[in-house]
Amino acid sequence: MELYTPVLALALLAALFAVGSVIMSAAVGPKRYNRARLDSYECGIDPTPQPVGGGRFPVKYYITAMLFIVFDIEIIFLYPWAVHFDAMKLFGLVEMVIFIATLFVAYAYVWRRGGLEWD
Amino acid sequence: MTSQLTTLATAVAAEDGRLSVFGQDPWWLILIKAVVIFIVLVLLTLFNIWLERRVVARMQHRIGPNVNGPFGLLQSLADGVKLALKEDLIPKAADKVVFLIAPVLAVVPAFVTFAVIPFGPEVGLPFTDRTTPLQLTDMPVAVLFVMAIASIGIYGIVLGGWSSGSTYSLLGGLRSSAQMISYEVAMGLALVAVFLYAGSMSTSEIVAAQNPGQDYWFNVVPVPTWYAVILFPSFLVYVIAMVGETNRAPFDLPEAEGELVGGFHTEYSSLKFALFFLAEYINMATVSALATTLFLGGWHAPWPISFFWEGADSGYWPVLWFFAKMFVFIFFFIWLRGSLPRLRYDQFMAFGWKWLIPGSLVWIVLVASIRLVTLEGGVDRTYMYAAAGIMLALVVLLFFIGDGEGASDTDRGLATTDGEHDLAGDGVAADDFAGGFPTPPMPTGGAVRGAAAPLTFADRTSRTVAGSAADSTTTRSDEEK
Amino acid sequence: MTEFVKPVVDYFELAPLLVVFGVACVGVMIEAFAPRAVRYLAQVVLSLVGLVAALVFVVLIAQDAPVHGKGAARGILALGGTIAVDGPTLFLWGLVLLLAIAGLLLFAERHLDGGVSAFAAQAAALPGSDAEREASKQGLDHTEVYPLMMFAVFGMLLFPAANDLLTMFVGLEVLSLPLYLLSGLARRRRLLSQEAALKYFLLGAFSSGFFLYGVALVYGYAGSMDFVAIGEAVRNDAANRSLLLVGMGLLTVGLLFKVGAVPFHAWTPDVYQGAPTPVTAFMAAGTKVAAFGAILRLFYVAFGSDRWSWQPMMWVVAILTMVVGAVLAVTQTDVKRLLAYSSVAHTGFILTGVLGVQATSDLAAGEISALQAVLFYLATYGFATLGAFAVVGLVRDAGGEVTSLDRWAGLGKESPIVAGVFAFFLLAMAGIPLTSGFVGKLAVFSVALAAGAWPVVVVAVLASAIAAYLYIKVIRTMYFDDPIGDGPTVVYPSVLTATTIAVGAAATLVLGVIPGPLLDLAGLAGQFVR
Amino acid sequence: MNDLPVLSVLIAIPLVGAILTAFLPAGMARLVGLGFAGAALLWAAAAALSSYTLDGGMQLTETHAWIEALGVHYALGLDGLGLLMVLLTTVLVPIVLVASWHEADEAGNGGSRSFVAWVLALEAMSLAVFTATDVFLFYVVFEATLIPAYFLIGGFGRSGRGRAATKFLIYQLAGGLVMLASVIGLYVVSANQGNPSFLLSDLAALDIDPVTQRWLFLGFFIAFAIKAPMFPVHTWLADTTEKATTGTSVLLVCVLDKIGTFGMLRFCLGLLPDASQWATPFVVVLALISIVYGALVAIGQDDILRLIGLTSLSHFGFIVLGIFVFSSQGIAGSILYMVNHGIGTAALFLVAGYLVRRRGTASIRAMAGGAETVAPVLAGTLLIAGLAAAGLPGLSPFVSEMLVIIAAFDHAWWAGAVAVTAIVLAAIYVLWLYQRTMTGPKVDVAGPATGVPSGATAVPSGPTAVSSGATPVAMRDLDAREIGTLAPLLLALVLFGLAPMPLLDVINPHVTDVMSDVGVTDAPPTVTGSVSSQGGHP
Amino acid sequence: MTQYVVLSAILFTIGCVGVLTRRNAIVVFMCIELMLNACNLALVAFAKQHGNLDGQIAAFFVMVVAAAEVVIGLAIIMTIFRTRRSASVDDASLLKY
Repeated sequence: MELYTPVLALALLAALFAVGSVIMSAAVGPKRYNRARLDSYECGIDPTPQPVGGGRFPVKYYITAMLFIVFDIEIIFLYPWAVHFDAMKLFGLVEMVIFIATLFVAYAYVWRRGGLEWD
Repeated sequence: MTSQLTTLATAVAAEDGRLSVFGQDPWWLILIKAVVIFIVLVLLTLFNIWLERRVVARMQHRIGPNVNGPFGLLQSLADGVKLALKEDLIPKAADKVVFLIAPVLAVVPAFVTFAVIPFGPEVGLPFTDRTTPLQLTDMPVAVLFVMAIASIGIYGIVLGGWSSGSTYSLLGGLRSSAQMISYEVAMGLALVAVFLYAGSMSTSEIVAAQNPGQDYWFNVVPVPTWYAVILFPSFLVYVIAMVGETNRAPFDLPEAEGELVGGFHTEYSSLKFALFFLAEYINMATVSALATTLFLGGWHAPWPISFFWEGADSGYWPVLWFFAKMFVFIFFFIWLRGSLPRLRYDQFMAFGWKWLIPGSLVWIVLVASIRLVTLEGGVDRTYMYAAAGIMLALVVLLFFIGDGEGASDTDRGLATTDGEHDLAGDGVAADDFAGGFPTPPMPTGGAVRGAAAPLTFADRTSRTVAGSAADSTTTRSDEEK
Repeated sequence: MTEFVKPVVDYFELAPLLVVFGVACVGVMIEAFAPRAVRYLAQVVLSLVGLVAALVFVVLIAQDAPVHGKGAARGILALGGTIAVDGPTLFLWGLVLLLAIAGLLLFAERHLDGGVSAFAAQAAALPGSDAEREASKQGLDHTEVYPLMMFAVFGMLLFPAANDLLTMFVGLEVLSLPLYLLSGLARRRRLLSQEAALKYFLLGAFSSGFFLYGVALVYGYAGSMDFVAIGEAVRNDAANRSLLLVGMGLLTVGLLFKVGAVPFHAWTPDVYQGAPTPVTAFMAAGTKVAAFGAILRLFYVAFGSDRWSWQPMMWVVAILTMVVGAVLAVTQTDVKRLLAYSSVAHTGFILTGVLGVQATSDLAAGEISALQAVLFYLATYGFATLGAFAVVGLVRDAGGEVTSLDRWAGLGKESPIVAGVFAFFLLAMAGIPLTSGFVGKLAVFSVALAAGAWPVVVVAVLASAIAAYLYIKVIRTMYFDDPIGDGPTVVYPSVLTATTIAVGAAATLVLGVIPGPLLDLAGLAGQFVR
Repeated sequence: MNDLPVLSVLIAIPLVGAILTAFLPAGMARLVGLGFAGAALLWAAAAALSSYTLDGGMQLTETHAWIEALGVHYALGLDGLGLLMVLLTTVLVPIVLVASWHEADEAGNGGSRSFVAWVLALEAMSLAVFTATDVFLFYVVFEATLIPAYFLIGGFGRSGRGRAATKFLIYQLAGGLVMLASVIGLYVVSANQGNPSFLLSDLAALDIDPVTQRWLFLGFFIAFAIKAPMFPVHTWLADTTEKATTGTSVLLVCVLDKIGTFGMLRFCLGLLPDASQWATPFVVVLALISIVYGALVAIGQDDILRLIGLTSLSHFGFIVLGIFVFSSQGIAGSILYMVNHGIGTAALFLVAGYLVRRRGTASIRAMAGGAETVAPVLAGTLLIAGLAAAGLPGLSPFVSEMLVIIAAFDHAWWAGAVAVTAIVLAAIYVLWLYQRTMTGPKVDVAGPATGVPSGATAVPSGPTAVSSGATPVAMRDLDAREIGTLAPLLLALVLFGLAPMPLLDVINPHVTDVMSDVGVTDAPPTVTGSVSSQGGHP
Repeated sequence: MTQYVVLSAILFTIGCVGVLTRRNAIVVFMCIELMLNACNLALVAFAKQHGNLDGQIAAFFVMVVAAAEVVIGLAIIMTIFRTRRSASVDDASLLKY
């Protein structure tokens, strides 16, 4: 555990700094009310109204996120494998090749079905 | 599978012993280290900003900031002060709390990641008899830790973009998060090879693994031991990924001024903006430092210094080498920005997903096989062939896919509903201009958000740009499913 | 650093699993690369071949399953004890694969709905939107369902074979996730279908959460995921039992949800009704078989020596399930819902068999064992259900399938064959002699009674009486009531569905008249390897 | 004994017939069906005469393993009781077929083809029931009889038969399931004693502790009480007989219901004697209630078919009573009663059926009498059959009734006393029925006579009108076919009335077997004086 | 160790209650994920306690499964959402008897 306490210290420090500056910016900066300035910026014309909780956005991002999850999980498995590859030798290699190949199936599917296209 | 992993994990647990030098510091030492790192990072940022402006200016035959302080070194500090005195705006469309938290979320991880970066070897503290490594801390999964913390930073950006309640911010936030995660995958894959060779995920050990008892060809030329050399492809991928990860040019699409004004921090002002700025530059430093650690032998003195001067790797000198190497990367960042145009978003994503990731996957397999061969001189051939065969298959498959993209893909049957997508769809890999470069496709109906009507503002091209990206992606993906 | 021991992978014993999984992956590749025109055929053929091959492997393995250790168990513990390929496993594998083949035929059926399958033309297109109309005009459909189904089958194979909690959990998910998707892909009544998918998914994930926490607690109790080790720990009554009991309870919740036992049955009617009928048929049959296989293994191998703490719970659940299922089924007016509730009731009956376990020493020579009875019942139930749903798929009108019961009135006059077959399946479910259902009921009741669970048996008898009333009501509606208004027409199916129905009916009849061979087979399956 | 599987063949004949007729055109179906029924009758008779010997016990046994895993056997056997039942069945089926030659064709009915097929199926199943010596097999066929019966009731007869059929099936299934519990119970007991089996012979060898015995007994008894309707659970009977065609009713009441009493003898007494004795008082009371209640309700009935149905409730009361008084006389009487009741009630149903078809209504009030002048034969047969039912000396039921009543007196005076009252009541309902339907002013035209006393009361009898399209045939006397169906029955009534000895010869050995099972010993059943005075003993 | 288990139990309960009380499908779903993570915590804690690593490996697999669940679940929820513009589980009420 004590390996992580320094991290905590640093994090605390950083947090203090960040929060402090957020507060400071609120405190120090001048306050001149101006309706236009409080509107969200759209090149000076009236902003189009936003639905509550942000508008809807392209499904594309969702798909990207999905892919990210899949590959990130793969990485989770790759790391320990890599660290101890020397111990597992051939078996490890074969297993991982199979694993990656399996993953490629899904990957190829997504690719062919245009899951990776942005237009 | 299970039992296999069991042994792995036990091994991981067993490693704690090897990091015995860490976690011995008393609280005050920890505090000192933390403060030092903190200050170093802040100063580094200020310096980097200045450096960037100077270098870019020089590349563009300008002078750059030279008024405040010697060589204008204090310019960025002045900017900071100015920002602090700016009015602090919170748009009324914004989600107040999140809007305030977002910058904090962005900054804190940026700082924290530096906790595991080794600046140097174990050194004796002045005025005391205790020795301590020049590194805040280290852990068996240090690099994983870096990745994890770094990805927390993404929250800051997404939430910042979302909470601003403005379309630009939203799309900017989404874009940047999308590209960050995309390139994080590539980066993660690039690291695998390193772990494979180092046999550890702790930064200090990786550094150590890169600098065994150095031996030389003809007693002069060092046998390459840096992973940048022996794992060059990984290094390449990592460098590319790190640029994408930090949203730097040529991958700075989130704040693509032409499309998105300022991207996710469009609505931010004053110090909150400064925080995002800070975070970005610290991330830059972080990835550079990480690159140094993982690929350039960390704090070890580079050849020929190490050849001529034995003491180069002892005492506080290594800090010098470390920062020297780090600034190489930072300069590289600046250089890129100064010289390269910005990519188009689809090209950018396609590059990440269609080349970096599969490429590095194949590379991993390759490396593993090579490693295997080196480990046991004579391996059972048949297995080698099997592995090679599968690997080859993957490669072939990869290129087949790549080609199949341009060729008539049957699935375009879906897209035939409107030929334009057809073009755009195929165009990506085949030729980059089929989509109608540089103007993105016009809106094809479908809602951007909520039940809002299709956007038909003839006079507001910039809106339609932002909108059209949304439109077409929505409708397209609908068809794809 | 501990030395790495290379696990043994018994490729031969695992062949069925590998084949099915491989087929699924290849199926995905087909989706990716094959032109749309050939996909349907390719998928169907591939899946069929794969399933048959797997079945062949199962038979081969069964041919020379070694005697494991001492005693009745035959088979091996593959992959370092994570997967048990023993008699019961093989039996269940065979059963699941058979059901899967029959289900596949239903999936492939394209004759009923004017040349398109029962699956959505484009799942992503909004119901009623232009995109959807466009898609269905082009006659698109989702051939992805075949790989999905294959994955589900893979899960169904893995689930009952899992010999440690982790593998079982993975099997559970692999089995569930594709089904969540599949149940949302109906071509007609898409809102209903999507809703079914949502409910199934949310509740399913919820229950798997329970299961997982149960895994954690039992692991905390026994210090191992392995059933055998857990069994040991339970036998010598290791650490504090509270962990064990709570964990056992949570595991039970997760599993009972999968089999749709009261009080975790809420999803059953909705999903069965909303899902595309082929999926419903496949799911109703396959999931139950797999899940009960898992229940048997978990409770007999891991918790077998602690019968006294779970049997009472099972008593209550079984009684509740039978009564609630039967009573609610009576009130239904929709055929699919009705079958759903009756399947709940059947879950109760099977549970009656499950709790009829006794130590082998208590069994007289040649007396039927609980395992045997449950395996047999699963077989009978699976085929009857599959067939019944297949028949439901035939009764249609312009708007797709007609499932409201009152519109089935007079079906017997209009198309006596179909109505007759359906009636036959219903009689089987009611447990009328000379149908498989009867022998199944007899078997499970007798084991339960032998284990001294006479109250459960009494309730079971009453419940079957109620259920019988229900089925007879349906039969009467079909035969003795006059059709009201424009009755539905019976679409005569292609050979695919016809085969499925025929197989179901044949199995139901044969198992009813000469159940001996199958019962012996189930008996031959012997015990679980420990 | 020849190794020809006599009984299997006996069962197979009608079964094959059923399957065959199901695919034949209607006209042929009838003839073929009749042929098969006749064949079955001949085969049964031949078997009885050739290979059945009068020395008790199971004969003509066949035993084949069916489901080893459950210790189930396909085992058949014939004892005295079974023989009589088989003969009764095989006799009645052809008669029924002939009797309802045209009925099945009437509009709204399933057509004669399916009628014949179902009837034959029913016959096959019933034969199997009477010859099964494996409890599992027994249960299977016991339940299997329900399916043909269900379709016979639901498919043919008067409006509202659907409900009647369902009611019938529910009752029977419920009973069956309760019995299933007991069957399983038997199996488990046998398993616990080391030899899991369903064979009657094995089960009889078990020694079951009293408590278990009582539970098992309860299961069996409830099932059989529903089957042979007894007081609390009889309600399905009247509805069924009212709605179904008379042919169906005959098969139901005269064959199927016998399974109930048959089962009581074979299982309750045979396997669970102690429990049976334990339950005796209870059962006897129920039986008495059935006797009186059935008779009383019968008197009040307006629908003639309902009436007959209820009379047999009373009769079954007698049978059960006889069985549960545990004396040779009683049991012998009961068995005899089963045969006689089969014959007599069949005749009664058939006559009534003919009458109803002529009148176009089953409502006695609507018939408004006056038939005897027009149709003397019909009237005569009705009278004979009715008096038989009432137990007139000289007609066979009298003998059995006497035996039972005497046995009842031996058992307990009050039982006998109550039973005797039934005779009086029976006389009342029979004679009153006759008077109301036959005597009175001549009625020449069909349908409800003009000038019905209180025509308003005729209205409620509307629903009981003959099913759609059956325009009442003109009021004429019985034709040859109808007489042909009745003649053998009436003949039998008279014959066995005068000389019951042949039957008793078959019965007695069986009775001694039963008694030995039960463990009660008394004087071997002597035919009571009244019978011998009929010249029974040569 | 126990405090970790207790914590995980608390988290699990929170998630459970959330599932039962919240109406927004997404939130329900998040609660389910919370439950899964609670399980992970418990698994890892027990792994530490027993000194073997089955628990940690299980945690790995659970992560994978959770990811798969996320992917599929979001897909389903999104379909419904796009159809009826609401993620409330109460609105999904076509299926009743």
